[in-house]
Amino acid sequence: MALVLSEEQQMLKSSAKEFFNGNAPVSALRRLRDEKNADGYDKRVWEEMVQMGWSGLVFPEEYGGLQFGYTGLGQIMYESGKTLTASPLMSTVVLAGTVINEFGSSEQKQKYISDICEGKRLFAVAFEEKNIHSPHIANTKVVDNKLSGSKKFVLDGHIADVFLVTASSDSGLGVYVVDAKGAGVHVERHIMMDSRNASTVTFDNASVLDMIGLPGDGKTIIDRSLDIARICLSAEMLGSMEEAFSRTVAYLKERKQFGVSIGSFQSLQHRAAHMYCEIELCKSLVIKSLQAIDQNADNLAHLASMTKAKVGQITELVSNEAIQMYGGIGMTDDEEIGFFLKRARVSQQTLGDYNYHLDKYAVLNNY
Amino acid sequence: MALVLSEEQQMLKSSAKEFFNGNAPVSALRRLRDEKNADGYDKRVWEEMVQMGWSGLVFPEEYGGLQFGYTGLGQIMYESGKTLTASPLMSTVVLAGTVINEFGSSEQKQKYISDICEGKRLFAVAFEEKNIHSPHIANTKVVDNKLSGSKKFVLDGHIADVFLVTASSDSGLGVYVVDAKGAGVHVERHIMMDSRNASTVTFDNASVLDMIGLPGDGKTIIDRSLDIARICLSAEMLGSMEEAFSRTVAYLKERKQFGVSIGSFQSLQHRAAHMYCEIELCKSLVIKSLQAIDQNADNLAHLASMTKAKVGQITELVSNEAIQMYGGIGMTDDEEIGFFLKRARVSQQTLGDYNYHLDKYAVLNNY
Amino acid sequence: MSTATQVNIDAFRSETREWLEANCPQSMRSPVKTFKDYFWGGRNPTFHSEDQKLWFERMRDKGWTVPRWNKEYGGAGLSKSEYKVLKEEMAKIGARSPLFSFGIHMLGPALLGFGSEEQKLQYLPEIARGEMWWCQGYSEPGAGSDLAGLQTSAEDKGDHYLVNGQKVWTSYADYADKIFCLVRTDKNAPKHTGISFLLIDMKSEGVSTRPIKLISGSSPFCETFFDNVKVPKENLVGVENEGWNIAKYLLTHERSMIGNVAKMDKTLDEYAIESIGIEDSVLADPVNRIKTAQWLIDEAAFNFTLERALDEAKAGSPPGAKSSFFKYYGTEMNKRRYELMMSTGGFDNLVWGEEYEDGKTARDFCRTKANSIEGGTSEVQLNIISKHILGLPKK
Amino acid sequence: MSTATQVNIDAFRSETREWLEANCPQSMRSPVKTFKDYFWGGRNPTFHSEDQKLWFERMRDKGWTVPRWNKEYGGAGLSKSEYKVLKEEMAKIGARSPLFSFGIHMLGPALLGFGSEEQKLQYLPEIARGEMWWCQGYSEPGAGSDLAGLQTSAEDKGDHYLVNGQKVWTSYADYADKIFCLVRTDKNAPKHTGISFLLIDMKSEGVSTRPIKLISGSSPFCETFFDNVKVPKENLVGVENEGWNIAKYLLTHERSMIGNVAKMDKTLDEYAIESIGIEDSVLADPVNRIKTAQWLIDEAAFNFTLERALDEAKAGSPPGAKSSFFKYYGTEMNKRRYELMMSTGGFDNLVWGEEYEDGKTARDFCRTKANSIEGGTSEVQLNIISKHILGLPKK
Repeated sequence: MALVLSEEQQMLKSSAKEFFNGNAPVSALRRLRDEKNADGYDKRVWEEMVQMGWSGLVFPEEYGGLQFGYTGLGQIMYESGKTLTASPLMSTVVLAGTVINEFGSSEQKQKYISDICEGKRLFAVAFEEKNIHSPHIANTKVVDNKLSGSKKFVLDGHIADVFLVTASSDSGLGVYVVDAKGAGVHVERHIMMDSRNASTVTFDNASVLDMIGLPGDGKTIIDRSLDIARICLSAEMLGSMEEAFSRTVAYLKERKQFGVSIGSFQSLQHRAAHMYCEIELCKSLVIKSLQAIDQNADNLAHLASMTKAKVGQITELVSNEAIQMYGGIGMTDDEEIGFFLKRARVSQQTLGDYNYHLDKYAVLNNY
Repeated sequence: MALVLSEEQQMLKSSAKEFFNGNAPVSALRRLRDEKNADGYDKRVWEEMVQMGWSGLVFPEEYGGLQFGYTGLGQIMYESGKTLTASPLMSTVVLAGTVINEFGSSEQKQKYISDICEGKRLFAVAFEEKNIHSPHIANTKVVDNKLSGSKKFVLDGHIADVFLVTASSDSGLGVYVVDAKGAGVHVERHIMMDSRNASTVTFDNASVLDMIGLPGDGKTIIDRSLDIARICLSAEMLGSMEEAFSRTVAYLKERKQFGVSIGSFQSLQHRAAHMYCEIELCKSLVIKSLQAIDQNADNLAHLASMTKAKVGQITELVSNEAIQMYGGIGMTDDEEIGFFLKRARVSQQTLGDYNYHLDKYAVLNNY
Repeated sequence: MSTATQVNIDAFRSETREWLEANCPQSMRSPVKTFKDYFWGGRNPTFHSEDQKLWFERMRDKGWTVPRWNKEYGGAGLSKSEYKVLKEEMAKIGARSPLFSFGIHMLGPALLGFGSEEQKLQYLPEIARGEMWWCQGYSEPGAGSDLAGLQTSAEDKGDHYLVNGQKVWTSYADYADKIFCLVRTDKNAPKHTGISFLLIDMKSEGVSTRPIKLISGSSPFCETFFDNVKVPKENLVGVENEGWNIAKYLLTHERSMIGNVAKMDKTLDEYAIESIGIEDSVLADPVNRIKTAQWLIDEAAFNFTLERALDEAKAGSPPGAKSSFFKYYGTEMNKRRYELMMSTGGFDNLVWGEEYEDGKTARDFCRTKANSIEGGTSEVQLNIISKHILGLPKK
Repeated sequence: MSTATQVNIDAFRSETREWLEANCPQSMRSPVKTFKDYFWGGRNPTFHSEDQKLWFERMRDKGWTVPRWNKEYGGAGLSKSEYKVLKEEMAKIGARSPLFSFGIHMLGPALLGFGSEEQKLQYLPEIARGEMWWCQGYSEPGAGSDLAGLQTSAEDKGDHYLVNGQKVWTSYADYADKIFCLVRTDKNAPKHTGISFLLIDMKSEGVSTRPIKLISGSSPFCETFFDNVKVPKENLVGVENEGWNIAKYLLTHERSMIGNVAKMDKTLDEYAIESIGIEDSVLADPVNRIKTAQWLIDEAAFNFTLERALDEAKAGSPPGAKSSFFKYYGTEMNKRRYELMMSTGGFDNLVWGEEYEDGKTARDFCRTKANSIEGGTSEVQLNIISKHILGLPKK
């Protein structure tokens, strides 16, 4: 498959760009932060995204989706990365939606996916328990349909209506559905450095409403769903990286020192040119991986780890160079570039960082 | 202890510098290579080094040595690194001499160390069997005082009169003395990319003449002796690195392109300045580690791995940057800078490379 | 060192140890962490605890806020080796600095080197006694690395200068009592000449400040505005139009201070082991393991290099442009350290609450990004090394 | 692609597959390794094996030494998609190029783009048929990256040019029959003008060569000297004094060729596993493991980028300065690959005997160091990217 967008995908990308620039630029994230917004995202913006069909973009038409594919969703993630837009897209659509759509029964899809498409309920997947990404570890237990345990770093946990929770039973790891407002569920919101939210969620004999797949399917479900989510997150990170880079290049041209534009200094030029090259590699990995989801490629795990590792590495490089090249101005909160640095570190840690995926890639290749 | 040379050490360094520049510059190595010298080193130069007492520099006076310490020997290694001088210094003095002087009986020292001091016999230590540095592995066996097995990468094995060989017996790893010219010993010389020599040595029921320490002492003997040798080798590598760097800086000033000296290009300036900093760190590690040998410091293993790792890493950086900054000229055999590149890769692999020592350092610190 | 001196030093060491043991309150024996752990002095000093006050006053009375300054300037007149002993003994028990002060570390050296005797006697004792909070006014908006391009003017009005312009990155100017400034006293001179070093009271009419909020969330710096501020002529330090020499001297001095890689509560490997854990006797994250080992080797090598530079200085080699090396490498290492800590610390380190403590590592991480910008960017240091140490030509 | 074309292409594919199967000798189906595996053609061609001769002649007769050139120029006139099929089918069985030739890859494109019809008809068929060995004369001693600073002069003597000067890095000039050169035809014009593109017979009086021994031990390059060499005026390609345009065109072309990261017999992880071994299910050298994984990810990403660039070109985006990206990144990756191989291969890779095979990896390693120098240094590529892609200003 050609590594370029189709005309339809290109059109979607353009609308997304226009939408986010118009409705949710970086200044919107600043406002959410400064006014200590209770939701941590702009409900109105999210409603419009739902209306445009983006919450159902990848899901089957029979459940109210557009069946447009992840390559398309990746463009929305990409554009939302450029504007650092906070929305339930990752938690509800990419993470929870993928789990249900890939592994749920048709009844479950009817029940949950159509709600996601219509924007009726928000979801969060609770699968981390350690402080470092470890999606296969679950001390959370299910006994007699009651779930108990504690989950960390539950993205958007504070606004979720429904939790999908990994937990262990005699049959192994499973994925369970729990009402976020139900008894025995305690949610503690943490605002993170990127002004987005993750929660610590404790379950104390919380009722299990439903189960995705069989009790022992958890590892399969989580592995594939996280790989898809890693690729979508990489698309978002690519957007942030490219935006930070193009702002930096613009600043290099504009900013004058010693009587000349600092972009004329060769050492900065070479560092910028090197970044350009690394970003090109990231772009290729992201589109290749997005297409691989849509093509149901059997090397998705490889691609997901390659992509998340490389994109994580270069996001770090680009955000650091951005601050350094902006100089003192970049250190001030008034300037927006710092938001990209902070978002970069959170997205790096989300769903496995560079270290995790470099190691995983080697393991996948048996060395 | 102050991290500076004493006046005596400084004087020794100056004489070494003068000697190597006068008697064994890089062109001498080229000549040895081009005339396919049977020894691989200049016997006359070595005899003069012996006469100056350098072969016995670190050994006790009672065996004919000068008891001047390894910090002094390090200066000779350093200066010989600047001129890339090939000599039995590493194989006979640093490796074999240290093994015997640190772990031999006084009879053995009388017998071997005095020969080393007087330059009567050449020694080589045979301890590698795998293709990658693995000093604790010995499939070579000793049974009934007969030694059998095969050793790789025996530095200067082709000119050695005596081998010190690691071999296993029922008691564990031991270090045995074998006559290089004796029955059952076969030596195959390999000329390496740096125009120095290592041999594959096979022993087929070769007679064991003597043993250093007890039959199970091998690991202790080898660990400490190699750590000392690693530090001495690092001193030599530091010399090569600094020489390659100063030649490169000189070339940057001299070479003109686009009508200006290429040393005026900021990206090259910054890369050169960064190398300067890294070299400063290497210098500090080398002198600290040399002094630690003389002070019998208990963290010698830590220091040896830190030093060999960092010096290996920066030798690689500097030799690569040297070739790149010289440009096409650096690629020609006529220009001497290529000799530094080739020597860098051999010294990198000798006694454990950057990878080996970074890992070992972590292991030493229990992580 | 002669035996006689050695005896004196040993005696000084045991006296010092005893005194510190008796006088340093327990709560003053842990690293400073939050803003409240610092005592800055000033006309209206704020003590955050009784112990802080006690510790400061005791040290002040010994002259140990500025141990090496002469007694008439408020110091204790310690010799180099006595000072070393004091630092070692304080480090041993983890004793905090009793007074944080740009007066001590920046203005002090400038006055000692370039001030008149009157100025020394006027300003140094009040700095030593923590009675005056000084801030620094070098940078200007848009100048950045091009420090000498400064535009704030000081016009000669006979008995006073009339100062107009704007400074930026003035540390705690909103708290400070006075500011030491670089100002332009000759507009027609070439860039590096025509600059003077001037002391200005922040209470003067026409001075105003505006805090700058940083990406770390804190506001240690201000913009400071001068609008027709009258400054007495005796407030000039050194020679008019030759202030650039003082600035250069202080920048080198500052650089060598910044270049130190600060000690932390835990070493990076301890931190990684605690946070990530050991599996099969190695750190469970193999990539982090390698980066941590590399950083610790570099840290040790960097510290040996500091040690070596001191030893070489003692042996008579001038440090020269080496301060640029320390500034560059030390700040880059500190950034690498926090980059590793963000990776090692996992999800907990991403949290960013209302308070400094609630998000400390993330905030400190953000703060480190300024290390390679302030006090001369890494690029400027590399330029200096390339020019002054390697002798590479200007274009 | 329409269905009709698809049918044609499918037919072409099966024909091609059959023909290759029938005509490509078994020994020509493995990667080229030593000098003897290459057939270079020339006036007095040297075949190193009967199979090599057979394979070359069969391919030549099909016009498949230059499949896309028109038939009158010795090619097969294949369409883009046919050519792609041919390459794919050759790759499938590992078929070697039948003819290695700077004539095909460098002079050919220059003549096709800038030559007269007479020149095309004169030179292209003999290139296609492997009857003429061309070498390239661009660089001069002391010029390096400053290619346009060349000094070799061609003086207009009415019916001929009189050429004087010296070229360097002329590949196999000691074997070649002819050389295509950049020469200065106007000494008074600015640097980039006054350059012309000239074809010179190496048998001409006054031409001499001297091989340059490289650090890898081999001598693929020469210095080439021109001492009052008479060159007919019809040997000028394109317009006098406008040769720089041809040079730029060819450099871009060359860059995109060099940028490919060559496939090896073994992937780096296979090589590492074989050489270092697996312990506890991971590579026994944990640092090498990380570097190997990083390299393989970069390799895949780089190859996807090549693929993407082709797809974008098909979709109508011009490649622009991207060839500089491929040249820079591809050559740097190849250097990193060999750096890793030296580390992975251990002691065996350090050996350096008399023959190329005896020390192959070490020699190839040395050779890779030139990758980022020849065809425009990495620094030049970064300059181009910075200027032409990022639009950063010149000083």
